[in-house]
Amino acid sequence: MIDLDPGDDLELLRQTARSFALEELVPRLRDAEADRAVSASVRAAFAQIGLAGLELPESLGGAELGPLARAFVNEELGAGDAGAALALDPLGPALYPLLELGGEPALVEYGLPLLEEEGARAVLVCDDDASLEVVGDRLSGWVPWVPADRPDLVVVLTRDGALVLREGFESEVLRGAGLRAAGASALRFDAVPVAAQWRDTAAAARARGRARLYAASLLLGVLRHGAEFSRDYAQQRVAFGRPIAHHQGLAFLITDMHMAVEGARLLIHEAAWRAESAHPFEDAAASAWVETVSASVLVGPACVQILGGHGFMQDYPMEKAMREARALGLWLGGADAAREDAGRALCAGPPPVALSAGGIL
Amino acid sequence: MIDLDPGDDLELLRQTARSFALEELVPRLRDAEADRAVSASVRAAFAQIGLAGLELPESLGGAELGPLARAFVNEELGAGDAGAALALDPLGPALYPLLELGGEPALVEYGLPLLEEEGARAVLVCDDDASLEVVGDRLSGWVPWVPADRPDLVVVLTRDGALVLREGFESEVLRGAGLRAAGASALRFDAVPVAAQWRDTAAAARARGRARLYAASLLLGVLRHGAEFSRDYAQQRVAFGRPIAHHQGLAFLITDMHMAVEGARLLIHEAAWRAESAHPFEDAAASAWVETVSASVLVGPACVQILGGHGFMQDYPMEKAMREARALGLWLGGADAAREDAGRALCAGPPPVALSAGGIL
Amino acid sequence: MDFSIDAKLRDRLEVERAWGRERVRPAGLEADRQGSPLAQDHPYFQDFVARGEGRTRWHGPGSKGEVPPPGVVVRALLVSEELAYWDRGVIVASPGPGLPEPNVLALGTEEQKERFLGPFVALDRPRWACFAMTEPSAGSDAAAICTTARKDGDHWILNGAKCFIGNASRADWILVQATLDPSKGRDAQRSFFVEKGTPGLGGFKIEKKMGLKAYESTSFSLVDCRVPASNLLGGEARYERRAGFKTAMRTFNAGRPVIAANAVGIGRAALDEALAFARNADRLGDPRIRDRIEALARRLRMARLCCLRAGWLADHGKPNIVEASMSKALGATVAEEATSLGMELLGAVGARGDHLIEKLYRDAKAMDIVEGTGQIQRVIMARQLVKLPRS
Amino acid sequence: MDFSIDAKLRDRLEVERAWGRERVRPAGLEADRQGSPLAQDHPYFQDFVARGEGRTRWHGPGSKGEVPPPGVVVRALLVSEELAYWDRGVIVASPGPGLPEPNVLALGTEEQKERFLGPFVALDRPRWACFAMTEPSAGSDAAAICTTARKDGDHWILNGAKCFIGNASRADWILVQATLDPSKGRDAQRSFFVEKGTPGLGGFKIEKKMGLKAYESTSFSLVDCRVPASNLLGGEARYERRAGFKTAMRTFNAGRPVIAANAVGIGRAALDEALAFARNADRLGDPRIRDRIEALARRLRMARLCCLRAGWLADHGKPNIVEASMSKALGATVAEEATSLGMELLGAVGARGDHLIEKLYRDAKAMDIVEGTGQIQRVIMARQLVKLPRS
Repeated sequence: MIDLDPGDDLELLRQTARSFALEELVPRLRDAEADRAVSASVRAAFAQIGLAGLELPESLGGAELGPLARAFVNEELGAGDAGAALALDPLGPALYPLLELGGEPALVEYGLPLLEEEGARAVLVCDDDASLEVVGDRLSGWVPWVPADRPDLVVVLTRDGALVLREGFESEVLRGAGLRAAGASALRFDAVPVAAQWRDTAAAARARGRARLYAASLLLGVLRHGAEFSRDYAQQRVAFGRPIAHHQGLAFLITDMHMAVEGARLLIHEAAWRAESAHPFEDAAASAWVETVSASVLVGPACVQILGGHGFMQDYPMEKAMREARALGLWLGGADAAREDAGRALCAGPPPVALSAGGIL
Repeated sequence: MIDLDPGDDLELLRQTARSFALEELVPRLRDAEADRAVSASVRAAFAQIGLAGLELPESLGGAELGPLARAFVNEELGAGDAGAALALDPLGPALYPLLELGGEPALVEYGLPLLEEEGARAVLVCDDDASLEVVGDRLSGWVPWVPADRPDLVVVLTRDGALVLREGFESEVLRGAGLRAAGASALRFDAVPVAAQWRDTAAAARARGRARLYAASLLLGVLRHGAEFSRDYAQQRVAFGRPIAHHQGLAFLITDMHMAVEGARLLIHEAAWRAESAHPFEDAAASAWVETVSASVLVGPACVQILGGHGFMQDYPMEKAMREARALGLWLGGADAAREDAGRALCAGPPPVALSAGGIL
Repeated sequence: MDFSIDAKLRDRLEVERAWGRERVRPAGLEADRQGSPLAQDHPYFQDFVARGEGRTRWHGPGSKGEVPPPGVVVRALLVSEELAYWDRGVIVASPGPGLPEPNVLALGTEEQKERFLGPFVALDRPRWACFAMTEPSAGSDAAAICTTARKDGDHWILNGAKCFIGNASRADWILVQATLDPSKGRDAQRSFFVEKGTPGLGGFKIEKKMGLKAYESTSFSLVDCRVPASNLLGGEARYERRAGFKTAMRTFNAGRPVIAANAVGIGRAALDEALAFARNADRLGDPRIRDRIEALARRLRMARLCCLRAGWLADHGKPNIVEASMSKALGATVAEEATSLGMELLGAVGARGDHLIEKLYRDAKAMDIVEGTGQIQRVIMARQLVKLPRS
Repeated sequence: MDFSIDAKLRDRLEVERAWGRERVRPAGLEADRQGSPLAQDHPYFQDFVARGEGRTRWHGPGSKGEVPPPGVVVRALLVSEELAYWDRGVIVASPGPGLPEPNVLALGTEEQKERFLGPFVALDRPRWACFAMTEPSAGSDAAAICTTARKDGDHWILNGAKCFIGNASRADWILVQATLDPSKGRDAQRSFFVEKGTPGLGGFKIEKKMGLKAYESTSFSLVDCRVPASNLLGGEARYERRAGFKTAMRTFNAGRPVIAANAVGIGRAALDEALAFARNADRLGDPRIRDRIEALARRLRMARLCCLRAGWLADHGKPNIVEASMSKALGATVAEEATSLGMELLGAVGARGDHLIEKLYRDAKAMDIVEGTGQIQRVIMARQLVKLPRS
């Protein structure tokens, strides 16, 4: 029966991630952005608290936690520094196609080597973003952006499967609109050899759903930080004789930002719970991602606006939050692809939000 | 060069229409709604001030005024009682296909007879709303709603032409969601003889554009009334120690409603000016209609909300404004068909809002 | 964390769904067509009572009402959503001790419970009771009511006017909120039982509404209306005890999530109708339509989750002021979006005035108004979130 | 009514368009790439001056500046929109007497015009001037500035800090707003010319911004900065005459429509780029894309009309307070919509950080902030529309 208490384990995990974000990521925001990387000390701290293997199988030395744990951790890391969070996670959402389609052997062969190499990165490419063509066992095409400088492994997720590239691709390093701590590059494939390939439409949809939850919870963290930072600011900053938060118009905007963040979180948690409970979750994950991106369209610019001129300057973190939010929302096919997936599923199926006889929400 | 002064003639026309609306329509709002008709005395008053032949050619005894005059008059009548405004205009936007495609002879043959018959009504049917099929010189099909009880003449506007039906169709009288003073019915055509038919894609597009401006300006009037009535109320009504309009949150909502109305009016006037000046105006008219319908989605419910419980009750006119606004927005293909037309045109043409070398805005 | 509902609730929802489909919606459509509330002797009410509904939770002397089982609020919200899906107006019209019951259970004397809830234990016929707070010039600002109560010997004399009071003209008794001194705000307010037929209680006027026509929203007046001293809710002793004490700040709210649940129900009905319409009209191939369906389903789901969160917090005795207001603000907004967008999707069919979505569009707007508009909810939230002063 | 523009303006716009395409946009992209303002000796500025721009409207003793021809505001707005289309940052960076000029023309003594505008008559080199109002703790609330001015013999001594001041470090002089008494609000405020190199003027820090990087937004401090008494704008006599009189309520505003016009220009650029991108990517067959293009074009058109209306009213000496604020609120909103939606339409390409729309997205946000956010504009409008009290 419905119970919104995360329980002790998730709560502890959240606190751990939050402390790490506040102590290690936040103080180095602008450094990581300038360096396009996180420092070795931050990496070490991250490894020490055990978040690095969050979703890896226990058999491979991981904590084997699921989508809810990921959602909790990513929100906290995103609230600290979303770019750094990506830089710290060698596999990122590329983990999901490996696990869902290739299983543990694929993870061992393609994933684990990256974990052992300092700063190595895999990237997930969704076919929505890219122009790709497979001929035989070779892939050609172009990916306009991945949030990594010169990735070491490329996992391509299509509607009916996934494939892995280990070498032979060219990276063009880009400035990046946001998430610069993670790096940014475009990829070009010129008949690159495909290292492995799997076909499984259902597993591909699961991998995509989990990747969307990964992105959504990271974005949620960015938005929460924007909403909370600007709210705190508005309670300190005085204009026209009182804290600006006490002008009702601004108070309402702050309220709306709060609602946007809270609403998106509920959708993310529900979808993650579904995934964790082996219920169908792909459409719920798509919708959670769409809603979080929608929330970012409000929260990103509003948190800058509340700080006025200060919001526009790099002395405060709100301009970064606005850029980060917009860039994250374009990741993994963005909201449009998710809207399309969720819309098709809803229109095909039974009434979409009934309290179904299946017994779950 | 840009000049937003309407000039003396339009200003006088506006004042005339406004006085009529305030003196004749507003006091009888609920009566007209219950009667599904305007009274003979109101008809007489309307005839007397000369608004009945507003756009008819002078040769046929009309004032031969153009789209700007229509926009000004319709806004005022819509602010009084949009349903009554329709009831008072025997031809309504059915005038436009007759004029644009059939010319004066068509108007004489099909339009004038209605002007001589007390309470006769023509209706315009856009193909977006209806399922219609012409076989030979017979029309079959179904129109879910027209804002008239048992119309006397049906003018059907398609993408490539227009046709006229004088007899043989069945009307099923409906309750109507709004605009009840005009009546409401569904029409069924069972191999009804087509009295006249014209093909001219450009003229059909002009007729559609003018019809959209007709509807948009009527809707604008409804919205203006809703915004102004609720604003006046909010300045009178006291809660928590002051007029509710002086709580900043509500003041901002009132401001937003004002902006929505003013913005829509500017688009309507510009499009009407284009039409009047023989510039291309069809896309501008479509966009003006879309914007006005969008404004109604804000203003209709908000004007009810500002009155709280009173807004929901028929003792005040806001619930009627909300229903009227929603019903009007569904007329003539609604916003979706206009969005489609405008979008296609914009995507086909040169950059859409440049200050073009053509020299008009 | 758990987002599932158990078999017991599932079964209950199935039962309510069948009842809703067979009885609630037809009754709602009938009332809407006739443009006035369902008559008191409408068979729906008879059958509602025969079904075992409309009774009090109070079970005789000493009872404080059934002890709520754990999770009762969440369960009630989901049932309430399901019933509102079929017709929210009919639900409000349904007989029972209704809105005032919780107050009577919490504050009433034993004698008052016996006298006023007693007839609702084993119903001989459909009976109504109602609570009268709102006045023509005091809606959201409940501190501003000006119906007065003046002590005169062993009676109270009430004078004032109330409006938008659900089921007032058919109620056996009305719990009337009045003030001993309008200048003193909430502290001077008291509730009084006023029985049907009491001299001075009259001027009933059933409002003509835009929607939710199945129940009566009624205005009435109290002109030198005398009620016995024993009709003061809680008795005088209670207020003497309390004198000088501020009532504890309430940290949770149960009413707003109910409205939110109703709104979600209305929105769901609109979504289902819109989807059915689009499917019949073969328009699901249009990405515009699919995007709208997706948006509504997503936002309804979100509104429902917000509502359940507010209820879950209440179930666990945790503060839910922000969450309750958020659920209400969001639910009402989403219901409006769903019905308005449903109308747009119907196109000209929506303007006919005979499609369910058109009725839902008129009904839904009330969800924004009752228990405080979105503006009021934001004020409540902002007091918590940024310590917005009470002006 | 007339919505056309005449041949003269059309020709002027063509000229500006060519200049914009060839010089303004490349300069803006260059500054954005380098992440810092264009250097003072950038060829763009040389050529700008060589083009005859950057000069004062003051034409020697007795002149009050060119007499504005009728329609000057509307014309200026359309030119401003066109230039902002190419790069709003570069426009702000451009040399000239800029923001303070109108104040100097309106309030300055003949001696002050000669001294401070004289060098801008026949330019020997690019020259800048600037106006310094904003302070770290006073943005929209201009009455709250706390830079002080104290009379000391025949000098004024200024102390305080200013921030976000355009072109401050390169300006020949800065018109500094200071107060004689921070407790007395606007009435106690005066403007002072502070020339480059004046001792006590320093601590220039060029801010790192999200966008609009082509011009410098600079903070600086005034530490016991002495300026001659003759540097008080308007001279002391002016304030003695005014003593006891309230300045007339200003019924029109010319600054906000300019920002609105800039915003429309930025939005137009985003729309054109988005449309070009969608066309190249062969995505115009998708109704979602077309709907977005339609929405942006429609709303940009509306924002432009609002802006022109505010300007037209000013041209005709009619009150335009509501319309000016509306144009600003709407223009900034539409620019944000256009650039944000443009980013969404680009998809992953938007995240690369090398597409013009990405730059426009960062630039556009400033349009909401300068001259007061949308919140402030609504306050200004509400004072007129519902007599919202001043706090």
